[in-house]
Amino acid sequence: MSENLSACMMRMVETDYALSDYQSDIAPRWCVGCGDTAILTAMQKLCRDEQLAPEKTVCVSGIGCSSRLPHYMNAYGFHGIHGRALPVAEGVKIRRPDLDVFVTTGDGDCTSIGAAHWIHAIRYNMNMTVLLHDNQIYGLTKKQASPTSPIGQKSNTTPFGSVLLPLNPLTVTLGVANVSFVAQAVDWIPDLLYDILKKAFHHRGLSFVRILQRCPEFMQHRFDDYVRDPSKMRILTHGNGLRLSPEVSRVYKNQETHDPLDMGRALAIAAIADEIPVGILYNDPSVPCYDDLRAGERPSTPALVETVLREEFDKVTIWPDDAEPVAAE
Amino acid sequence: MSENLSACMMRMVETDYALSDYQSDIAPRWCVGCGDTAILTAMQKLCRDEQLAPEKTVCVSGIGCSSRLPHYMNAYGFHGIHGRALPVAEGVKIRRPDLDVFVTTGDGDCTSIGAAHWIHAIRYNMNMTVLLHDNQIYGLTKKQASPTSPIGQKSNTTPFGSVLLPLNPLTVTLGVANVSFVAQAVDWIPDLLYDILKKAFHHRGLSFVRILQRCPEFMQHRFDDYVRDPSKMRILTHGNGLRLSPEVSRVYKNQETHDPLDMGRALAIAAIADEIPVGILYNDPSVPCYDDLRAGERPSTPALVETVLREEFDKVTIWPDDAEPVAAE
Amino acid sequence: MDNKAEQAVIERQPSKPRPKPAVVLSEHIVEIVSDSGEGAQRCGQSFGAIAARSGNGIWTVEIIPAEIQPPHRSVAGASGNRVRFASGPVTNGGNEADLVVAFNEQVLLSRLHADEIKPGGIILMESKWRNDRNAGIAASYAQVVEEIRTRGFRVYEVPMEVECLKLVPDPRKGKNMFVLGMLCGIYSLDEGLARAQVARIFGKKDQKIIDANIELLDAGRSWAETNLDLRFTVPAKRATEAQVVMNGNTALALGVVASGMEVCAMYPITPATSTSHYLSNIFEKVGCVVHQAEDEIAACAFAIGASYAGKCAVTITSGPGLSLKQEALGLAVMAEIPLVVIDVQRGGPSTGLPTKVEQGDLMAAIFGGHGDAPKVVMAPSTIEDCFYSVITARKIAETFNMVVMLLSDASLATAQQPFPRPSFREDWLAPPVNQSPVPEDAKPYDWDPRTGIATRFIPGQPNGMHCLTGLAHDRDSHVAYDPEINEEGLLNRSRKLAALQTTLRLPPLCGGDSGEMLLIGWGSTLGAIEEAVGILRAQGIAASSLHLKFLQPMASGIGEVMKRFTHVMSIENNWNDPLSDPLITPENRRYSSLALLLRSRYLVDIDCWGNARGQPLKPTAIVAAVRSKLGKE
Amino acid sequence: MDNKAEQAVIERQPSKPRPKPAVVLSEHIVEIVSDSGEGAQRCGQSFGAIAARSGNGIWTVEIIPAEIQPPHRSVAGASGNRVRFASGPVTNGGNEADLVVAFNEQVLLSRLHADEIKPGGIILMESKWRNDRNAGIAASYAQVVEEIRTRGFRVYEVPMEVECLKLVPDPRKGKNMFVLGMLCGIYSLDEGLARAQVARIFGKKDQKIIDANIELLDAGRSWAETNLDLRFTVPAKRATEAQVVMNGNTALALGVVASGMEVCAMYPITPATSTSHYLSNIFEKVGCVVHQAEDEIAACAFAIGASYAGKCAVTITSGPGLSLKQEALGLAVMAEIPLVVIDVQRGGPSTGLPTKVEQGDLMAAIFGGHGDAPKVVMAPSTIEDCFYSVITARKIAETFNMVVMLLSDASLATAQQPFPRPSFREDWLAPPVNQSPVPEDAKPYDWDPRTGIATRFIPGQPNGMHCLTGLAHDRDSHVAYDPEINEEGLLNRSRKLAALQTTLRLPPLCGGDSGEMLLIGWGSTLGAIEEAVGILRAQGIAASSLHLKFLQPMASGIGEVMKRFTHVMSIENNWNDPLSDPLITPENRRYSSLALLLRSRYLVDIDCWGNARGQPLKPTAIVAAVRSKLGKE
Ligand SMILES: Cc1ncc(C[n+]2csc(CCOP(=O)(O)OP(=O)(O)O)c2C)c(N)n1
Ligand SMILES: Cc1ncc(C[n+]2csc(CCOP(=O)(O)OP(=O)(O)O)c2C)c(N)n1
Ligand code: SF4
Ligand code: SF4
Ligand SMILES: [Mg+2]
Ligand SMILES: [Mg+2]
Repeated sequence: MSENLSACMMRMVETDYALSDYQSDIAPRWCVGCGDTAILTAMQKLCRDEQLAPEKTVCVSGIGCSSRLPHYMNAYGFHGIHGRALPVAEGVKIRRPDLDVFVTTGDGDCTSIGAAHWIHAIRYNMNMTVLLHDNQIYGLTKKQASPTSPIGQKSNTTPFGSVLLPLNPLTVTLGVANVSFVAQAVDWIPDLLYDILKKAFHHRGLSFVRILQRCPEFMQHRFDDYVRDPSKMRILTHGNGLRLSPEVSRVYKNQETHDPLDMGRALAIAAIADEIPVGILYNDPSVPCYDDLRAGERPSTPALVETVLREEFDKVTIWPDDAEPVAAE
Repeated sequence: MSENLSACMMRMVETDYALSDYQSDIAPRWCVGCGDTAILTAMQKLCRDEQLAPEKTVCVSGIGCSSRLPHYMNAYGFHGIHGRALPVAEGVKIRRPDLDVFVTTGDGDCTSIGAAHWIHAIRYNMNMTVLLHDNQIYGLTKKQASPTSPIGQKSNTTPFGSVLLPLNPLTVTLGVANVSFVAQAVDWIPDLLYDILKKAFHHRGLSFVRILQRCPEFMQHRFDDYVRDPSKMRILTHGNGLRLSPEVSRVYKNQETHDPLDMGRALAIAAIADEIPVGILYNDPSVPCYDDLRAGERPSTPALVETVLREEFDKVTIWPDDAEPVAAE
Repeated sequence: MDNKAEQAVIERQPSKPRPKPAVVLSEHIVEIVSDSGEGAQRCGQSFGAIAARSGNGIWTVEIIPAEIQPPHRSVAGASGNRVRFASGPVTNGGNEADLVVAFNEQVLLSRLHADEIKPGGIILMESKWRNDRNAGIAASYAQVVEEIRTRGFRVYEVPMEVECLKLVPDPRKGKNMFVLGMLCGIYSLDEGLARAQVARIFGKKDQKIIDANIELLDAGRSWAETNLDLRFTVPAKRATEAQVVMNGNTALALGVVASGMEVCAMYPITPATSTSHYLSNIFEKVGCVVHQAEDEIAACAFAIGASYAGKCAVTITSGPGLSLKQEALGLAVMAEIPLVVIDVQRGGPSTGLPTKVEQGDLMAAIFGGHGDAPKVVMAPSTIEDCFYSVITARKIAETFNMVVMLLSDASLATAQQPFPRPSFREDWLAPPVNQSPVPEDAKPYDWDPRTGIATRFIPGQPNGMHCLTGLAHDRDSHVAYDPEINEEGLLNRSRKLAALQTTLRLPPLCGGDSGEMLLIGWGSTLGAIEEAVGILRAQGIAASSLHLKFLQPMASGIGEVMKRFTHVMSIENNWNDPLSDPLITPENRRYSSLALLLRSRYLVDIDCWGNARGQPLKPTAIVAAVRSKLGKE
Repeated sequence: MDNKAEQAVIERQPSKPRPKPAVVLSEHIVEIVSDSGEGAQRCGQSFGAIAARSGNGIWTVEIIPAEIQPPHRSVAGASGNRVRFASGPVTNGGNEADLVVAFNEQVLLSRLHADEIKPGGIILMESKWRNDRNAGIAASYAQVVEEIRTRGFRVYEVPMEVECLKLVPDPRKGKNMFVLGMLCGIYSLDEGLARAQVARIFGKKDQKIIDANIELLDAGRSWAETNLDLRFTVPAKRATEAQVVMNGNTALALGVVASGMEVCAMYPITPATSTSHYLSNIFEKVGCVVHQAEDEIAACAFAIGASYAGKCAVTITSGPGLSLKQEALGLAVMAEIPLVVIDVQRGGPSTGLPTKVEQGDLMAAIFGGHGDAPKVVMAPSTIEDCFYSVITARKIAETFNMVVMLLSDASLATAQQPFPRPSFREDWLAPPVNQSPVPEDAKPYDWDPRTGIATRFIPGQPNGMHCLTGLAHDRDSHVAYDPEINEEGLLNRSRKLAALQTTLRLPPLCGGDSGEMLLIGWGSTLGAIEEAVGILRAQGIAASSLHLKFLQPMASGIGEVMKRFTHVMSIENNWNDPLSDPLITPENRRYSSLALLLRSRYLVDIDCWGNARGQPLKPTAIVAAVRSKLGKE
């Protein structure tokens, strides 16, 4: 602990990044009141508090309002194509353990076009922090229903209301083998959002954080009831999970002590329909990470390449004198 | 009941299809001992017993050994492209409620390249029967690990053994909103396979049946322990679910009475690792089907089209005399 | 629309004396630009509608901000409309604007930067910024006004909000109606029509709102008549037939309905999506379904499934979606499943310019899939064409069991233009799904040895059971790897294109039958090219143009036409390497798509001109390119 | 390999008297075909290896059954190997086979149907079927033998199993070694080398197995020497340099290792996958990783991510996978991320002919994505080329920050050919990832105004922070929709192709510098085309050939070369419409891919010949096509 602290102190002394060091020179282009802003702020605070070197931080996204986030971070950003943020992030990480990788993805980006990658990213459990900005609508393309849209949601493609129950990203994620960290946050409780992101960041493996995000442009009033009535938020606490500040605890009295290793209860919490659970649903730090498993014993060097090529060529070489060299030449 | 029976009798009298009526003129090209054969047989028996008109039966598949099944059925077959069997089947069904649609898909086809479609097919809950031939390997392309391959599985792409825990198709499926029918069968207990398929067929909605399927070519001995030792199979029974014949009951003594509406227990059963649960894990007949919800109130007719076009044109018409007709002309 | 409200408005029409005589113009281009959300779009659309109802030819172009929620007062945030209206028909957005109304100086700058305003043109500016409390804003405004005056524009400062405040508490909201009134005054448009239009806009709201907006409208008109020395009239002639006014995406959606297709499977993407939006509103009424799939691949597969089951289907997308569908399209080609694919092109590559126009997908439409996958590729070139092309596409798809791609683009998507109101014909629709028994000895791929066409069997048809496959297959649809069988399949699939080709007729030339310069184009550039031809001919240059509707196969006779011209040049809204670049040589130059195709087919040294700047091509730019090519700059 | 075992074998070599003198041949083509699982593949490969080790030039071709588990004794199930071996180097699989060993008459029929056996050729048949208990089988066998005798083939019936039964209990298992011995006897191949080969095959098994197989080998040889009047020798000359023998997919895999790429992301697909299989076995040893992704799109995105992070990556696929990757490839083009894409082409469209050759993906490689997405496209034409091309591709990708597509095919994939053993050079490898600080004022897209190349910033480089995007962007990588900025990006991305183009040299012609006929090809057809040129020239026809390695951009000078020939024709293993078809006219004909590209670029009336029959083109077929074109049939 004290060792960690001093290491941390050293880094702080060395670099001492301020919040503004994580703000790019582009002003965010989100609508007034958009929940993405709070998420961006929480991320920047996290980077500052963790004193992450901007050049070692990579934010990967797909396409959508939320996926614009990397443009507003002073870090390496990869604003890719719709639905493919996760495989890109996996590629970034696979041979660059030195980089901290964040993934920002929308509900359409992640659970619709990107659904296969989402399932498999959970299973790979690579070391990265995934933020699902779930505004339950397609924002950027101007209001089409997403898989997480509430039933009856009117939109441009469902003018008479969407007909299906919404997909629950939490229950699906919890059903995937190797799932190691699943949490839920909301954009309108910034303290908890921050705390959850921090836990997610410190988790080794893929931390999946679904963030209920307000979209005043297309989903006005969607979360008003919850914003107004703190008792509709069920806060999950635990010694190994979130620990609430007295202020938060005072406002959000609907609390449940939940052991993040209890998968059964996590599934039950994930399925709660009338309240919004906030906190860490599941956290198993023992699940192995694909990037560790595939790290390889040794780094690639020219000498290694030469040796392996020689070995392989040896197997198929016809030597001029038919005297195959027994040992390496 | 008796009405049903007499309707059924009538159909039998009218058509009276024999097993051979569901066999195409192409001899199956699977390896000796391949579990796909048992699945084909069960399907053909089901068709015979249900006296399905071959011309009203459509078998849709993707690509893989298992996906060859439609070629061997005397029915309409759609052997499409890798991973896309489900959306094709949805398209077939959306305006053809008169067709019985079966989907045959492999573990790679369904849970790897097709994973997004799988998740969403469960959510759409369209009226069709989905058979996941899970041999835990890529058969057709000659032995690459699939998402469901056991950990440590050696294959051509994992020569040192696969490193991840296998994906469990059952837990993922159960986590998807609108899931309505989930069962597991094994190719080596044909009676149960048949019974489960029958239940699946009679379920209104998407019935998802994962079938553990032996691939002697590339996964020799994978299920030997289970085939040899019936006690390793946990058979799920229930008044509303499977009812076992005395013969089956005698051999498979490891039974559990499981209410298919109990999602919590279904999830727990799905997660069992040391035994193979066989039977209906979940069955909620009340979940609405997308094809019903989108059926439309009336069929498309030329008159309807004409009316709607007129209405739409009326909104944007500039009449020569500026006298917009108030009623239809 | 509430007809009662509209009626009431027309009755209340006061009988003011007509203002002094106006300058008569044959056409004018008006732009209204504001921040996103200030209503310039609606103002422009309404102005266009009033002009159209007056009997003017119109073409409206949306000015779309690049961002969802761009910052206020930003160059990137300019939102609005261009209205080109004329005495005769209008076929494109034209050249630079003659008159611009700008709600702030930043959005004006966006139009200036893009060279969209005619030198010496008229600019009407909201003047409130001059006294803005924020000194920076006030200075910026003053500086821009100063600068554009110096550059020779005729600037009028209009106290829009000040005037509106006299009537409504929130002037930002009513401003656009004030401007509409102002424009109606300037262009002498009929007051009754203008008020009826306002009533139409707010038809669903209560009468108070309508009244308030009509007051604003009237105020704008009076203000203009009192304070501006601008009085124009663009004489109009009411069409003798009923006309409909809509944009290209609406026309496509109505075309889908009219074609008798029953299933549309899509995934949202700009600029295609508004077609599906429109369709979603009406398709269920005719018993049909718009399915928003989980992604473009699923959408394509879904449409294929529906079409396989006898309900010909359409999938609608834009560039990135087209790329994703390539594999599934190959299946439809191989298995010979009819399918209509609408691609509303946008700027590429990758995510590119989502809201901007480009004709960048022609090669991907023809050559995008692996292996030999012949598809029919057509392109509508007017709004009317968007409507009818879908009907044709469905017919070709089902006659030839082929994939038919329809290439529209972001320009057609949002442009509005009147065209004769179509009158419904039952033969537009697909026949009912064939469920009759298949003859005993028939085969699912009984390719006609001449045309390559086979009669497909549809699920439900007794005796027709077979297994369709994307693998090489014989006439029984059995998987087969024999060289002959593979070749037979390839030949028959390719033959169908040739069979269709023999039925195509070359569109008539615009201009003369021979001459100095032949321009060849396709798709949305029709109007601009033909207008350029007109200008060139007026300038004494023997230019003509040929506009292709079918890009694959192409009607025969193009070679013959080309021979009659000294020069041939394709005009396309897509990329070509500039020969002016030091590294670009005639040998390594990358040509525009159609130019490449025609060069290969006819071995004629066809040049190409055009660009991929996210904007429609302008007639004058085409004229300049032709003159430069002919050395007559 | 167990060297001890091999040693032992060589010592036990008996010194029999040499058989009577053999007919000297310059080359022969031998095929061994059996049911899948009967070992003909191994027999053929071993025969090829022995010939190669003797110093013969060889080219082996796998005969792959169409189905995973085809029925026994079926035409579709023929599995085996063709070995073409010669005194000099061999560059392709050649024409018809001179000698075929068939394990049953059905697999023989498959070769006869495909016209793969020379008229009058030698056929060695397993004779056991003549007396099969199943009368149908016996009759079928007798009938086929009768028929082929009548057709003039020289048929020898060989009691293979009967002879093997004398030595082993399960003759089906040992038969292939018996046949190998027989062939070594017929072709006078060295006994020692043959035995060493057997020892090599079974090196990991115990000595008993090796001994048993050597007995079978010897038995085969004796049987042939005693019972057959066939004695040939194809004189061999041992190479003076070390040679390696491998197939194209192995060469690609070793090329990936040698290129210094550290990440290969793939999804299994035939015929590409065996490259990844080979790589999976060795890549971890050099600290690298093969990632089997959930699908092709993820594989491509994963490779893009890795490459973005500084570890240049490769993604390997075949046709359907290429189609799926199109959207992601567009992103790499737009964002200028280096990427190597290997496409091992197979028969298309759709699932098509998964195991068979076709050069069907050239157009999709060049034009597949929406919008203007310039990529480099190259094609290896020999096994050796497969190895070195990957190294070149990686270098180009990283020098130009471009996508480089490498088009191999199913023919190269499984063909084996010796080539000089490469000696490792450190400069093949990628330099270490640059992590040095970026200069303060540098921009992530600081396009060089001449070449279009920018120095990219890699995560970890201080000061280099920026957000990469697939949207149109300026030099700062900021999203921008201005016409100028979009044009600037398009120009610079296109310029890079021109810059690369200026560095390319045209490969030397094969044949003469001018003449009657110039053949132009690309990829795996090199050997067949050059052989055809040799034959034509020997026949007095002034034919030459040019074989392109770079398909986009193309080296300059092709036009100059073409001018020196009366006729130009592309030879491609892909589809073109036959002019003989009643509906096909010169105007609607669909040309082979390279022909289309060259016609467009050079406006020369280039004809094309070739087909998409799932088989490599044969030299004699090319000869015939040329003669026909010249009216010299
Ligand atoms: C391949 C592809 N398909 C579709 C689109 C259009 N598109 C852009 S963002 C988006 C969905 C946005 O919704 P979501 O992911 O929920 O993000 P949000 O905007 O709500 O943050 C879509 C469909 C695209 N850019 N690329
Ligand atoms: C787009 C595409 N990618 C890859 C392939 C190659 N491929 C064919 S089947 C298959 C996987 C087969 O495994 P599975 O789905 O488990 O079916 P099985 O053969 O085991 O029944 C693959 C990768 C393909 N045909 N198309
Ligand atoms: S549309 Fe919604 S999600 Fe997008 S920026 Fe606006 S508020 Fe945010
Ligand atoms: S490879 Fe496996 S799955 Fe495929 S046919 Fe053979 S046994 Fe069945
Ligand atoms: Mg969203
Ligand atoms: Mg499988």
